[in-house]
Amino acid sequence: MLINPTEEQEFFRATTERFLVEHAPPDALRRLRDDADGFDRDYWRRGAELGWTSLLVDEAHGGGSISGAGLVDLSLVAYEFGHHAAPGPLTATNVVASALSDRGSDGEQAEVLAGLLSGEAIAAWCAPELGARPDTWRTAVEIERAGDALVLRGTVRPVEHAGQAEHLLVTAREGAGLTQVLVPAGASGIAVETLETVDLTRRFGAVTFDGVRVGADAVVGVPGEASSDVGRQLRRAVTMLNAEAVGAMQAAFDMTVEWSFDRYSFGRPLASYQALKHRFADMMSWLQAGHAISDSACAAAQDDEPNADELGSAAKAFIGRYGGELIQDCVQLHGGIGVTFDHDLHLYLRRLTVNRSVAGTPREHLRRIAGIVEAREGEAA
Amino acid sequence: MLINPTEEQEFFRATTERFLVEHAPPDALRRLRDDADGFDRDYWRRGAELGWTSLLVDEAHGGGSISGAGLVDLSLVAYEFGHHAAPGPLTATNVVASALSDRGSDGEQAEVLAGLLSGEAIAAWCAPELGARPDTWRTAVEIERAGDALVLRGTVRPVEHAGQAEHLLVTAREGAGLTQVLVPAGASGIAVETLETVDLTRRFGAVTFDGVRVGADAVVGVPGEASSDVGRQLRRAVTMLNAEAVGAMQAAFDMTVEWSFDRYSFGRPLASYQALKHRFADMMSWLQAGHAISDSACAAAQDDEPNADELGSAAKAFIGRYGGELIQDCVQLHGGIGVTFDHDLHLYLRRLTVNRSVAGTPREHLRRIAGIVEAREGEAA
Amino acid sequence: MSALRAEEETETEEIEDLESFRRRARAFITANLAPKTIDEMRQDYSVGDEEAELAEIAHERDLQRMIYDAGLAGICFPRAYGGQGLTPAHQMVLNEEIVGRDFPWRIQVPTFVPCAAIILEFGTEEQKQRYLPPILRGEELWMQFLSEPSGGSDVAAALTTAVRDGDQWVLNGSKIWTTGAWWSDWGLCLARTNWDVPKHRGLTVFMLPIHQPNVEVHRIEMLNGSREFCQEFLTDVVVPDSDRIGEVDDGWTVGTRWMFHERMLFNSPYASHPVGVTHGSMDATSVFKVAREAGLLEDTATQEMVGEARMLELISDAVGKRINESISAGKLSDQAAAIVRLFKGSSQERIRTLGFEVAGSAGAAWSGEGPTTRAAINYLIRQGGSIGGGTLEMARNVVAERVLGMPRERRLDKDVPFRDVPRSRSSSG
Amino acid sequence: MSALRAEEETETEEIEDLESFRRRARAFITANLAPKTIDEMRQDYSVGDEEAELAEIAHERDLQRMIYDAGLAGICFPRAYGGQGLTPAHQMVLNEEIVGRDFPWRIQVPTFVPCAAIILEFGTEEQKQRYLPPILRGEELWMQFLSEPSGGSDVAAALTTAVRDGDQWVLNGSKIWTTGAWWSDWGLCLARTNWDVPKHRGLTVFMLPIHQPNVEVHRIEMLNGSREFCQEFLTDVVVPDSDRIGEVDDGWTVGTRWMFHERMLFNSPYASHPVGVTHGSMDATSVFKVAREAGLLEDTATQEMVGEARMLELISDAVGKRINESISAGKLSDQAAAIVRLFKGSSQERIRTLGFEVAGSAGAAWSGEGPTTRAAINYLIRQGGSIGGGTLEMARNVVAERVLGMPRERRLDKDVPFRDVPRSRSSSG
Repeated sequence: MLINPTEEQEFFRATTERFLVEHAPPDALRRLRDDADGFDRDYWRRGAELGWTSLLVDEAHGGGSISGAGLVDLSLVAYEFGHHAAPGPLTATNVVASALSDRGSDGEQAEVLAGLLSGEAIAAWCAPELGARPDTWRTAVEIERAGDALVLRGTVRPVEHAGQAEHLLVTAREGAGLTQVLVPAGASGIAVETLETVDLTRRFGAVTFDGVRVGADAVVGVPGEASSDVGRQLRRAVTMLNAEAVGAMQAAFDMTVEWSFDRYSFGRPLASYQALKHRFADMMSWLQAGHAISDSACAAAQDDEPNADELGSAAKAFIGRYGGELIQDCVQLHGGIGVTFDHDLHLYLRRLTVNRSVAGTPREHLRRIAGIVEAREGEAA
Repeated sequence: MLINPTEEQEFFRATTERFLVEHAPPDALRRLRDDADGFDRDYWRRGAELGWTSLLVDEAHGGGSISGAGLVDLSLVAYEFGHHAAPGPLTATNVVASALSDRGSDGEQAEVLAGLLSGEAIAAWCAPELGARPDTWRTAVEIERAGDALVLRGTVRPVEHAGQAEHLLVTAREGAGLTQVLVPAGASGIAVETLETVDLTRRFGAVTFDGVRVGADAVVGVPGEASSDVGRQLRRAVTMLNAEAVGAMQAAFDMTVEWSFDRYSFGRPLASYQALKHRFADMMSWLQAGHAISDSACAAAQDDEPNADELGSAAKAFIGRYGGELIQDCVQLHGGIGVTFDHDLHLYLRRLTVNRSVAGTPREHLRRIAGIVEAREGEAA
Repeated sequence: MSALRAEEETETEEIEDLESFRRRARAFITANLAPKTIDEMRQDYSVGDEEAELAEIAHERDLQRMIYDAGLAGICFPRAYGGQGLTPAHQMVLNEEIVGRDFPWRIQVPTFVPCAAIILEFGTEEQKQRYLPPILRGEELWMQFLSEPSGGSDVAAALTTAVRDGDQWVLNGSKIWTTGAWWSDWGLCLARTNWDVPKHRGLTVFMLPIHQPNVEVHRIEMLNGSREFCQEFLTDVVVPDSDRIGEVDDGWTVGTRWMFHERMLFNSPYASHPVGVTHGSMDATSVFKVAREAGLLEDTATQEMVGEARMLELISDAVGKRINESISAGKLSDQAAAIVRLFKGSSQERIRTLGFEVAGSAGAAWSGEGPTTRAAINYLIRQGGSIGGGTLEMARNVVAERVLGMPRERRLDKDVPFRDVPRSRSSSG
Repeated sequence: MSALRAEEETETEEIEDLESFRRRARAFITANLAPKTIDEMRQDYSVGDEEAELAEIAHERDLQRMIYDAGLAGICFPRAYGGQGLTPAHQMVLNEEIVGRDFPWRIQVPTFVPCAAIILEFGTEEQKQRYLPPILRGEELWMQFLSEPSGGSDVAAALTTAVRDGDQWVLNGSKIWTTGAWWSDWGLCLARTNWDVPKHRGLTVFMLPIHQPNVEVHRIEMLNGSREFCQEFLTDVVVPDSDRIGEVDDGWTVGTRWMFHERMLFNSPYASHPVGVTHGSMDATSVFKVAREAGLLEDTATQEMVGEARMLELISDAVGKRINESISAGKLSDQAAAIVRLFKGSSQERIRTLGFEVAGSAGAAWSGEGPTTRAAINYLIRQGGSIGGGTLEMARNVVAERVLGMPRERRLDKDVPFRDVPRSRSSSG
């Protein structure tokens, strides 16, 4: 969370905050557990009106940022999403919209982009898994050429909101390289298996492409050369997931600090027990570290700086691990009610837990950092 | 440390304890830092008279246990060694002596064994490294046959007291199997590179065999079939190293508990600060767990029970990791003097640190446990 | 006092020798109790749907009745109250004989221990005559109305109030963390009868039927979907003074023994428990199964995590055994049981974290049942095992203060009228 | 007060503008200070043998004298005392210009900060005239006689006693953790002058020469072999009252500012410090080098450890920056600096542990110099960084109490005559 946002950024953030307080209160989130989609389309459209979908999109395509640094602006929305465990396909829609704005944007893809911007449609990001190096990827989807057409085969999992999205941005292996294509979710040959998850409002699916045919105009970017595009998309996804997770950490921490002042045991507030005070101190250091690395990584990703991948992976790994420990310790300090469904704490634990596990787990990102260090030391040597 | 030792065992332990209190006080240990051998031969001979070298050796060969369970008896000595960070080649000499008692013991090897028993000579155990499975080993030493003679080539490191030992028990690869041979340290073709270590009284070397020739009578056990012998030797070594480490943990813990009662800060003893009390509670649980798993693993190794390898590895990994954390936290609670050479605490940290790293690191033993689980589940499935 | 009489009573008679008892027990068990594996038993502990759970309970009531009719119920309860007037040694024999057999698990705790044990220890002759036989026949199941939303670890800080009204009492307040109160019959309830004396000196214990209009039972959903725990709201619940157990305002004398029996759990001679069956296992092999499902058995980082989980499981068993031995050998005070609690609790946290780490991205979204599913759910409710049955924080206090003898924490609830003791602002949770 | 006068004094004159100052500084530096890399600087900090260290010090004294003659010493010290009477902005320019150059590191801390800063703030006109110029000329190096063996984190609990004897004082006691006292000239010493008032109200600060028969300097060997720290034994050390700084029994007023300047360290405008040079770096790449030496770069478990070390290093930098920004933005109190202390300390512990884990069996016994050697030694002295410069425990207290506003720990040394405050039984260490 920015220390010194501009007035415009602060107004923008506060607007989203007010909106979420009103439209995504904890009880509503608990009810959404039983909702097939996990979010309400009208809610999403109204969010889009607030700017949730346009910040990474070029003005020429109907988008626009608040401060000139769209990803930084978006991180404020993501933070509020985490802070309220809010519903909605924020990450995937923005990643796909930005990809279309960067690379696609002509003809049909322009219409798709317009739909995403308005909130009429949402997109799923069928991303590959991380490889050992920042620029290597693992995907089980293959592309074959059949004349002008491209034929997709393979399965991607887990894909967020695969079952709700109108459009899928798929990364597939084509020969030695990677190609990205935008596929209508309804295209024949696509099967989505619904997965279970710990988050109450997010939905995941395993998407299987069984000989799905698309035209050459479905390609986003340069065929066979999508690797760096994927890297950029991942940096943006990771930035949003991290900001969300830090918002969730902050909410759980604040809730627990307040609890420690209100809750008495043996005639003393919990906050007066040094063993707990020291744990709060550790948690505070993890929380501040989460803010710190999330924002530095965001700034680096905003400008695609050389250290953006390393910082992003450090943030993803740290926030996933220490954020999990932080919220779990908040649960512990709450005692029994902390593990009940009627309490709000688990809403943040669920959000953080899912964010930790998608777009690269902490372990995968740690290995990625090691790869970056090795590459750098290799040059140095 | 046994909860209910027999009277004989308790007398035996107490005798060793008294001896070490008198002959291995902390200041003497600090002085031994500059001693080439790290221990005094006469001290070792007198220890041998107390029974330090004979417990794993068959009575027929001049050995004998206190309770009928020699390894359990020996664990009491090892515990006291750790508890006083005592000098002397306890582990290697006993491992080699037991190997000779089990397998060798005729002709020349009988004389060697007699020398080890009396404390006149000491032996080094040039053990292989752990493989992925309990019965697989990695060694860089190869044996070639040249007529009746065996020719050894390769390097082993680190080998404890390689530079002080009169005899080396070497495990070498012979074709598909492993063969163990007893080699005089003075044999031509043997070079020992002195290594540095963190322990003040133990010495390590890297032993290189450059075409060392020995006769067939140098073989200990069955040529090519030493794998299970090595396993047994490792179990015994691990048992002693664990008992030592637990002794070191106990000494550091007791010293620090006392300190916490004596030391005042802001008018209160450290022991009255809840944050520290809770850390002492955790340390106490690790200490008791160390005692518990060390003793169960020892009992299992005593009778070579089927679960002896798994328990031994669990003990080695746990005591290495948590024992290190325990003593490091003792250092932290002591503050500045805890990291000074004149204080005694580091004597135990050094002992534990070395024990943690030899005969399989925690990481190697954890992988070994995984291998055992996989094998078991494989059968189950 | 009355418990004492019961003892004598049994003394006067001839006690069945252990071997003939074993034969008798074995004959009944082989003939009447179906074989059941430990895993099947564990299943029973996590029954999902209501129907099935109620059927389970009905089944257990029937089993208990059969056991009663066979003269094998309440081994250490005096015959005068429907028990067998036998010794803990006989109970141990029974515990050995029921291994691998169907058995009424649920009604052992808390019905027999601590509830029936408390009634036996503090009940009047009339109370014991009235309440113990139906328990032993499986007709009446009991719950402990002990913890309160406001209380947390501090059970003696009960706010539930009992006001005397002639020869009866009127109770108001709320109790929580009762297991299966919705299918139980009676509650043993700790209530405050005097606010003008220090915390421990104004408590009294009552017995009350759960199924009555003035007791509202609310089932609590836990993060793993379990709904075993309940919260009760007591509104003007009337209890005749004859259903008060122990003296007025002396409830903590009862409470202390209550805690003791609760800690004893399955080690108590008043409950039956198959030898060797441990509850809430660490289940380290599930970490291995997750790794296998993820195809990571050759990944060294994963191997170290699988090994760590198994290591912690093995050591948890070892430390449990050692501490028990140390206590019986008099090397450690029985407060040292908190060391086991602490080590096992922390280890389970770690093992659950390892399982989730190994699951990787499948921990966020998975299909179907299986090890990975359990890994994700277990991570979500990771702290459950470090809270229920006494928090790890309380265990650490006990180890530091009672085992290591370090200075006790300052308490602001001593020697002050309870009404003046600072209390939680919100009494929620 | 007198510090104020110095300020005014500088106000009255015309201040050299930053650009001409930069040109002047750069001209001198390029002409006189040899290029020196950060690694070479770090080397300087761990000089092993005595000869070399003394040569280092002599060299630094010469450098300082050159800087003084060039009119670049004591940028923010008034000209009246040999300084330049310039602003923190000028100091920052100098800090930028000396990057990559040889420079007198050692005498920045503690000679300039906190010692000279304290003399400037609390010294009499005479004291400032006497003591500041020789410091700025590199002629007299200072040490802080602050910590005591008995004191630990509680520096105000000083036992070193000063007894008045006419117009002089007689000091007895022991001080510890002074860096390089054996080659320093003067000590700034906190002593107890009144045992009959509460802890903070009976302290006084004195200045005394280290090289005198009544001060015995003992060098302390640390676990990594370093002998940079010393302990001093003061026996009937006579100090004229004119060398007392601040009022009698009011030493804690000085002490509080002393602590402040000490925390400021290289951020202080009174010391010079090349921009971007961090001290006691995490050195995560050494973990990578150990892994490479062990041939484990392809081992996934090792990769995760290398990644974790680098992760913690990156985040330590980020959290340091963020907390500083938050403090300057007024979002956090300046007590929040303890958060950085806590995070960096814990991270360094972890990184050192990772380095040792990766080293494997080579961590027990190794040959020659190299990353593995350092890994083993760094593990042995792992806690050093979590103790020196304020323990992590104190940092946690500050974060909980001063940043989160949680209730303060109870102190038994308040409002009691210090002689009645319970003290450590053994005052060793």
